Amino acid sequence: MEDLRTSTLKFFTDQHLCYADIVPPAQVRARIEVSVLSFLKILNASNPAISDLPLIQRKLSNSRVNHSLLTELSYVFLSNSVSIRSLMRPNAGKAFVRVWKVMEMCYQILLQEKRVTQRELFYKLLCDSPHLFPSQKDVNRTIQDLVALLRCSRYSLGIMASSRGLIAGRLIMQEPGKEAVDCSVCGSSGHTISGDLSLLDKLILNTDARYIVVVEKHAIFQRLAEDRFFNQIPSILITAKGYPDMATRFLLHRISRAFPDLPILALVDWNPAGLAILCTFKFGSVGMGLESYRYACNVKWLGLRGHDLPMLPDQSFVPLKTKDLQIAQSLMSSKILQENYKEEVTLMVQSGRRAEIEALYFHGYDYLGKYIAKKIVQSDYI
Amino acid sequence: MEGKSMISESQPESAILLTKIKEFTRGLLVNLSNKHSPIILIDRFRNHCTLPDSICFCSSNLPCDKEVLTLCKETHVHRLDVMLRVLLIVQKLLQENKHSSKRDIYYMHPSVFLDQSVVDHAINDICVLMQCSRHNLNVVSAGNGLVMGWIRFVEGKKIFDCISSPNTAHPIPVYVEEIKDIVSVAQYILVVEKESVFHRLANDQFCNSNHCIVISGRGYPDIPTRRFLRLLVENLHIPAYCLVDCDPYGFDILTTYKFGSMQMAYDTKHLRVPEIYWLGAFPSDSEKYFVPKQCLLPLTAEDKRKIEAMLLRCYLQREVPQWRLELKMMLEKGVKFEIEALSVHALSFLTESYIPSKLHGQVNI
Amino acid sequence: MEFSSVQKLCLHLISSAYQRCRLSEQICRLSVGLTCSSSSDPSLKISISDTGLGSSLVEFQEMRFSFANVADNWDGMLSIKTTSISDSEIHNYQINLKESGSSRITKLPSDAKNGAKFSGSEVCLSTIVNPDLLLAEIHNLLEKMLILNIPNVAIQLVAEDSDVPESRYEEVFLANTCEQLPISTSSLEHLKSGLEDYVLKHGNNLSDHCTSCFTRREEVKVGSGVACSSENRLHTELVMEAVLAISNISTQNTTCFREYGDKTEVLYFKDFSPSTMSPSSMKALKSIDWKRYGLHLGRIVEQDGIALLEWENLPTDTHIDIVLHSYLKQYPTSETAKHITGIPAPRKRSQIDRSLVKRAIKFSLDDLKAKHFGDFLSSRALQIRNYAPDLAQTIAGLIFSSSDLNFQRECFSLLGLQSQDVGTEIMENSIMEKIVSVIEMNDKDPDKSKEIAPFLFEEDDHIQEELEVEFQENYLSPLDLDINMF
Amino acid sequence: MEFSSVQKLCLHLISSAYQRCRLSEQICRLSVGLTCSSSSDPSLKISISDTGLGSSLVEFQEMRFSFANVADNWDGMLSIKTTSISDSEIHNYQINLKESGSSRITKLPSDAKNGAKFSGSEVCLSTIVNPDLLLAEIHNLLEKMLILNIPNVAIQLVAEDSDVPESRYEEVFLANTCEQLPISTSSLEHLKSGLEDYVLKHGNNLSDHCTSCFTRREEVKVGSGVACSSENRLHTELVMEAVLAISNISTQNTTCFREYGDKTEVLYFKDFSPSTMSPSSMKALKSIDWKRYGLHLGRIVEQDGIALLEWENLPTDTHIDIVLHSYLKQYPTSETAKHITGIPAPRKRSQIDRSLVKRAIKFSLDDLKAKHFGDFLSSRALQIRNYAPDLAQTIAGLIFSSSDLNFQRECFSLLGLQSQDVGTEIMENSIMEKIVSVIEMNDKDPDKSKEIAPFLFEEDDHIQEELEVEFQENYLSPLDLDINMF
Ligand SMILES: [Mg+2]
Ligand SMILES: [Mg+2]
Repeated sequence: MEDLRTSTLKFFTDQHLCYADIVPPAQVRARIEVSVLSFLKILNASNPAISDLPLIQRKLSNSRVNHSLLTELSYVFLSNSVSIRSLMRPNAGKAFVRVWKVMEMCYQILLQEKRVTQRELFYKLLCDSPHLFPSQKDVNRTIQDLVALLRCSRYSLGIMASSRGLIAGRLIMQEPGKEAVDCSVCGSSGHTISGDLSLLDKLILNTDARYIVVVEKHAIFQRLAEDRFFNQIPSILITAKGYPDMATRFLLHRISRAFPDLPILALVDWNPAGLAILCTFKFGSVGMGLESYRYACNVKWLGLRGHDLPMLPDQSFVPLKTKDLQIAQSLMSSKILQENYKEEVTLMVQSGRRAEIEALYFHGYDYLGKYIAKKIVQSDYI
Repeated sequence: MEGKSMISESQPESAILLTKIKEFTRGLLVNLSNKHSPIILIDRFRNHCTLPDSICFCSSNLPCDKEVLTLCKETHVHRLDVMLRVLLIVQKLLQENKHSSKRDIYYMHPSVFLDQSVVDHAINDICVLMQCSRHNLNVVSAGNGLVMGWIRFVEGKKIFDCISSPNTAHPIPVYVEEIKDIVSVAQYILVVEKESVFHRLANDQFCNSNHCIVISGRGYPDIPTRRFLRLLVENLHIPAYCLVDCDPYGFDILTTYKFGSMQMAYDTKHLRVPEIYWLGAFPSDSEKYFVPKQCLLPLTAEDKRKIEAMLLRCYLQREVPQWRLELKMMLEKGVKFEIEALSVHALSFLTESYIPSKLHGQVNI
Repeated sequence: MEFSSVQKLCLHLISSAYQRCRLSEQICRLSVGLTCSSSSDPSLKISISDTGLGSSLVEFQEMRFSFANVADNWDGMLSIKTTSISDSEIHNYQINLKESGSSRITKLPSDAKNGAKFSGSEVCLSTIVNPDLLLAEIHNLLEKMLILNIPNVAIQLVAEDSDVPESRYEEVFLANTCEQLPISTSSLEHLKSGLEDYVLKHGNNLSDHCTSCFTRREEVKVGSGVACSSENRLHTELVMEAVLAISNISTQNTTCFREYGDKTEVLYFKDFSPSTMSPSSMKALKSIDWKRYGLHLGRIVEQDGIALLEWENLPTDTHIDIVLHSYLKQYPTSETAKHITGIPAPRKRSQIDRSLVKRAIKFSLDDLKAKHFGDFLSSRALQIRNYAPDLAQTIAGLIFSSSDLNFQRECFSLLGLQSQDVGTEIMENSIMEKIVSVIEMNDKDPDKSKEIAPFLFEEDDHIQEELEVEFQENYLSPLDLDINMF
Repeated sequence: MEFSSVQKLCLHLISSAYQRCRLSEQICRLSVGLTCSSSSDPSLKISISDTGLGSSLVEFQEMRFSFANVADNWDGMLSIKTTSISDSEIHNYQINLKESGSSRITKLPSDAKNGAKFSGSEVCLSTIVNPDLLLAEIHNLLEKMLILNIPNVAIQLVAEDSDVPESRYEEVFLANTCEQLPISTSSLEHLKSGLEDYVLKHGNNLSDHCTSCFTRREEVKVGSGVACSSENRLHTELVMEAVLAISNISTQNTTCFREYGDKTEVLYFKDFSPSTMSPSSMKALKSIDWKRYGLHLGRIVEQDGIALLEWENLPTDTHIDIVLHSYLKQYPTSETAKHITGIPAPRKRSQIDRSLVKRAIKFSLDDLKAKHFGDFLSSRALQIRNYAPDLAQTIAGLIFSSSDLNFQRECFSLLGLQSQDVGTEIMENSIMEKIVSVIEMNDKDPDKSKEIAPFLFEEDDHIQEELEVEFQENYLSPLDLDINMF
């Protein structure tokens, strides 16, 4: 216990990057205890004070882009500029107390070895101190604060993360001491990715796949799984049903670390949101805070891309909406986006249209698989 | 259309349907060749009405009405156009033994379909015309449901071995008709409205102490979830209890499980689970279980409107008058609360107190 | 009947002579002669002679000439010779239209017929007018009359300067120069044929049919209709005949043009004479449901006393011609014309006119639509027809994508397609044609299509509403959102 | 100096005599005598005698009496006897204030002092006024003067009707009746003590301290402050002393009341005399940041020439008293008073006043806050302090819910709690007290609290600290549309 504590005293000082890690409950508890002791020490010092809480800023201005030349891996990260929660600052006292309140709740949850949903946490806090937590939003924001303070993931704080992710294909996952799960015999529904990050962390992975295909949409995933696409092209299919959750990104990252030679290829709609989803897998996002960028993966863009459009029927295009244009705008202004991605966005905006992956079905349901296979074989990804 | 099918029961469902589709197509051609406008009659079903007196046949599974589509009205022709396009897709699906989601179908001609609801409507029309269920068309929902507990079954080749870790969530299989070899030692089925409650129970290791099956449809249940639940109830002959939020949406979800939805009324007989009991949360639970005041949220105008509309549903009065009384009480109290509100005193309140007290005290209706 | 110019008087006299010819039901000749002697006499001799029924003095008694407006270029004297088939002599009169009272008519000594059986009249007058202008007006009148296409009247127009031997101008106007209709043909048929000729000559802009625009007479689509007043007292019946012609005018040839461009001149005849249109008929034109035939009437303008219809969606080189002819079925003989009580009062007639015009044109449009299948569809049918390619494509898809060869074969035979080599396109076209024809057929009788109610039973609005609400199957309550997301 | 009534003149004469006593720095007596003889003479004899410095004629030369406003109840004659310590005789004068010019002062024969060393003056006049009203006004003045609490002056007020032996009224006004301050005490201390007495007597509503409200003198919380003008030419310095007293008045006792209720009467002295407040000082009162001390000033009203402050959040039985005293540090002797150039011009003085009032009151508030720890916190600190129970409860909760006994023990020892038997409440209170005290300490010196508080954890040196206002965070980046997804 004692040595844990001394080690955690420095748990953030040696980093240039700031990130929240998955930390075992005992260590999270120790970090909280250190916080309490530190608070009391400063409160009881000869020159007593109420210590400010240094939080890593979750703002774009504090984000940096890392381009690694060697690994082609780029990611967004938060630098260690700090925003402060101070009791003494005007109008900030509430936020300060909230952090402690949530810390207490999480501490108790960790002690009980339970997990809660953010909604449950909200209700508990609403019941306990309604004046501090009038809405779920306040709880969510404070949890982010706590993550930024303790530099551990939400999951480590005992907050339940349900995953929307699915995986299928030539991957065998084995929880130590349990029966192995063969993801190639899981039907069209695939295998659910657990929200239990530590379980994912423990998985023993095995694959003979040559590619990982990240699919934006559940339905496309289902189609490919039903067609057993992964047997035509030895691959692993993964989807987060839209914007990726932590667990899905975590598992993808784990697989890519375990098998660094497998290219990760993304199949997304030809619209700004599709690219944004790809980018979240690829770079992480600032809004996900400190938990985000650690799981950046070198995802390549397989399709749909501008040069695929001629094969799509005219009727499958729909005009861009305002929201699309907004996303396009912010993608264009992003520092991290590579040029050939930006060109695609420009093309979307210029054409004023968008198309969904499903448009490929115009050529029959089996066309999708052929399309991906052809692209993979021709290394047609960017 | 005229000409009912004369297909023997031994044929697989998809072959029967393909024949029906062919007959439909042939019928169209015959009409056209004779220079007659095809006349397509579509039965209309409903699962409830708002007749104050209970002299209605909403529960009889009989159509309440018919729609007639001809080539004489533009809206009809558009509907027919959409229907035929969907039918073409369905025929391909059935022939190739593939499955597709409503969304997939929509995206194949987005500019013609204009909206997902148009496709949904056409799919329903086809089901009514072909006298089949949606899954017979090989149109499946992307499954949203979750299951855990004391059950093991096989879907196609995949084994769903929930028993080996009864507190782990598994997706409810999309191809319910392919489920076989159901093995269960569960004593009851617990249906929870929301995923978060499901995970709460999982986290509390609920199934360790309770031999049951827990199912969540994550909000309004999709078809596979409802069919799966029905399959379990029919096969296992164990009671099913439903735990929903104490708000109008929760109640509506409850009725969807028990009576089916209006949208799928034509197929209600395959989707509803009339045996289901309402476990909670009742409006009266807020006092019984000491839900703190600040967790009781006032009903919005929209909530009240929804409750008032639901109170008129004929099946409530006819089949579950007690549910109706509780719903009325919700309106009278003017507040709603979520399941989570019950857990504010202790995280495992649901597992340790609430559900057991409801089950053993027979406090369910 | 009052005339304000010698020209108008002449036109009236010609028209009267024409009616006498028409009514005789024998082959008749109407000759109009204009003779001047440029060197000796400034006045023009006008003679209008016909071999029709003899004329009665009543015709002339009612004629008035308004002095004030007329230059003193005419003495007001008409010389009239007339005899009817039953008369034994030829009567001679002189009438001074500038006078009134009993002194205006002078009976002159008769000429003997010597037992010859013939009838006819000749009216002569002498006046100082511009012979060229008069000739043009008479020519115009006679050409319009030709539209009526009365088969038993041949008209000869002769003009000459007796002092200049080469000056003689002569033209003969004969009905049906191109198409010989049997004499017994109805007046409507004659009118149709007359309008056809008119259209083929680009509205008399050409002296003969335009061969560059029309290789066959059938290229002009013609529809006709008759409406009769149902009030049939005293055996007089008001008849309205309408003929509509649709034609294409080549824009390449400069001689191919119509005087009023894209607009439709509505030719109007009353009692077998060209006439201006009555306001009631104009209203009738406005109230017709043109859209039922895929036509979009813009506005009706009046120009030179002529009603012109402007269309909104007409293809540029398409032209529509309309002729209307309103007459009493039992046209009174000249003797009784003004005394028959069965002739409706003017006010009444205008009401009747209005409904007759509407009906006659509707009938002619229906006729047109019936004859030219697939054209003149209602806007509604046109919209529905837009779906035909899609429907055909999908149905063909259903057939072609079927794995059941027997089914395919059956479908081919149902469509009357022989071989199985037919490609998708042929199949699609075949189905589309059939769909289109059903749609067109349904459009023919718009009233009938209303018979099929959209719902067999009463529609339940409440249910419909709830259906829409419930369409979002996987509805998430707002509170569920962030939980499920995390 | 012009007077419009005999009463005002009398008050001025008393005040002048008081100043002479004060400046003598010896124990002096000031006697005011009002004598009438109700049976024989309607006039009242007023005599004001003091043992202070001798008076100079200059004092009287500038006095004017405005005739117009005054009833003819006084002849304008003042008799003056005066001698200073160095004089060998007592000077006698007679001044007619109703006259002007050189004739107004008449020097009368002096009295010999016979070598005696004393100083003093006596001014007498005789007038027809209501003795009771005058007595009340003088009484009031003297009581107010008492607030200044000048220790070396004893005042005696005697009134009697020489015809009525029992009518004699006598009162002695002595500074510091309750508390003996050493003579050397600063004038501010005297003022404080004087205000305390004033408050303890419920603003002179009682003749003595209210024992039901105040068992101890310390129950009145008093803060004081001095501000001096920095312009210190010619050794004259403008001084502003301010004293604030906060007291509670029991609402049970009917004798316990304050004349202006909850409002604060600002007692104002100028050059050791009661005075009305200058507008500049009023403005100064308005501009003070009362909220920094948890006070919410409503408005300032003027009533009877007195400035009254209305408070917004004051507890009902709490009363605030303020006294301000503005004077020149080197008060000129009467001889030189008008001629010293160092006295600021009125306009200038008002500006200086304003800043002095502001500073003096601020100092006194700071003093009050410093002496009464935890009171007079700024609104901000009060707000922050509201969080203390929550925070304390949370941290105590964290400690108590821990299963780690070492951790708990360490926490106890940090908090200085000995035994482990301490319950949650004791722990919570201990933490809360400490938190509160930090909050209060930080509030004492608002400028100091801007120093960065220590971080909970040591951080890198190159922290780019960014001050952030709550709720502006959660900026969404393009790639962050998924912020809620996790
Ligand atoms: Mg998309
Ligand atoms: Mg809910």
